Amino acid sequence: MFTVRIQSAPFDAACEAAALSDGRQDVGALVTFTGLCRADDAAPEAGGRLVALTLEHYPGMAEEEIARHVEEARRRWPLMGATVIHRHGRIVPGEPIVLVVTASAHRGAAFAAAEFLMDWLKTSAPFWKQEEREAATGWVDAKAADDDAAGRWDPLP
Amino acid sequence: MFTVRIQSAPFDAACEAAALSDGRQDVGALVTFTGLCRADDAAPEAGGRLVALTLEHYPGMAEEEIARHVEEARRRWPLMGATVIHRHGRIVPGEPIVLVVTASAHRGAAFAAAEFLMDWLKTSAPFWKQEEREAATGWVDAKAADDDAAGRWDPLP
Amino acid sequence: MKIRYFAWVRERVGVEAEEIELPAGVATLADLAAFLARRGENYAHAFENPRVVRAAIDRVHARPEAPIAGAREIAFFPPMTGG
Amino acid sequence: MKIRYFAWVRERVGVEAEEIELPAGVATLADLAAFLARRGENYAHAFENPRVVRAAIDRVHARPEAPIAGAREIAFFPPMTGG
Repeated sequence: MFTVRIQSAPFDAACEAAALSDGRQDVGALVTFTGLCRADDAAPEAGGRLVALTLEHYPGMAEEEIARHVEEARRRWPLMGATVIHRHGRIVPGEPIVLVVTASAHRGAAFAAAEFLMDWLKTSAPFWKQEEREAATGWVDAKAADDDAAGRWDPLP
Repeated sequence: MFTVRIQSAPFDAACEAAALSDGRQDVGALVTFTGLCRADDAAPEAGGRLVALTLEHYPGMAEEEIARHVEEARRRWPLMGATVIHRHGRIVPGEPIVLVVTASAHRGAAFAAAEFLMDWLKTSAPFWKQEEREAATGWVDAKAADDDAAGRWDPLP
Repeated sequence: MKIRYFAWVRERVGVEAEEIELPAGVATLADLAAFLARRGENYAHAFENPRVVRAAIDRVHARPEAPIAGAREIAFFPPMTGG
Repeated sequence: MKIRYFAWVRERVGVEAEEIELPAGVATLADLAAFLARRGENYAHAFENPRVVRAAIDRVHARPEAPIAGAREIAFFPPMTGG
């Protein structure tokens, strides 16, 4: 089962993970990654405490771009299922933003595929975070570290 | 919060993962690994279909050995929490055997720590799997691949 | 051709999407960005540093030198910050 | 000194644990394994390939050359297959 969803509502990570293994006897490894909105205290001159993130996305392309990377993950590793959910809209600290679940017979494939999907989500899924701080609002800059993380996956021939 | 438990009862992966992030605003990445008992169809001369695994462990040492690796993971990565649960006793295909949850500000640390803990669980936690097959019962052999996986973590100075 | 803008590119341009007629000589994404940048101060501001503006042709990431002939929808946006 | 056995080492020896008096000259885990292997066919079977039998001293993994003086509990077992 391979699922990609873009939604504003929160998701139930447990329920999504269970859906990939319940009733099956061939899944040996299930990896669940949840990315959450962190409270972060910037200096007052940098806007102060984070109040919320608002995620803008490119409807249509977001689903398609993530689905392309899920297909790529399936070419690279023997996956029995994967679920990717990315939220948009306003999200406050402590709330989940993104979920990646991968199911495989063995842990190596499940871990690698989950990291691969997260690295590509960060750099190529068309989402943009706007920070709402106590004293300022602004767009989050892309991180070179995320480009580096995505770059570690060599292209398949 | 850092927790190690050895138990015969099943665990609730969702509940354990939620316990590391609920009510907090500093966790940005939560990785949950669940290892499950897979049905596997050996040839009839190799015993046939797997009916169950029975896990024997070294009480006391199992907790201590896992706790030592949790401490080692904390030295290596900035973790905000980790939970390791390993079951013993009889487990049928489809049931969970082991759970590792790691919480950190960033995904790199959470993924690496979860993989590190799983690699070491496989090779150094004092558990032994006995297979109960339709036509035979026997102890599972240790895998060289697991030694290789654990060997990729260089010792810290 | 439909042009869409996202995040601060959208804020600077001031619209989410628009239909434009491509003039002759606008063959690539880079040509299109340069053409748009000459349409007014808001566009000039959005495209002031073309190196940081990314683009997609028909919902697929594309590089500045990609040809745009036949495209139905082109989008311009900052580097992605999802996940 | 308490000696414990696990998995197929336990099955072959036939007991889970026992108390033994260390004779003089038994200084390391390897010495102890060799001493036990001479106690009967069940022990000889359990330790027939000492390379594959692992050991812990007071619940910590230890190598064959580790000294055992002062240990309270020593365990012998096959390579671990948990996780």
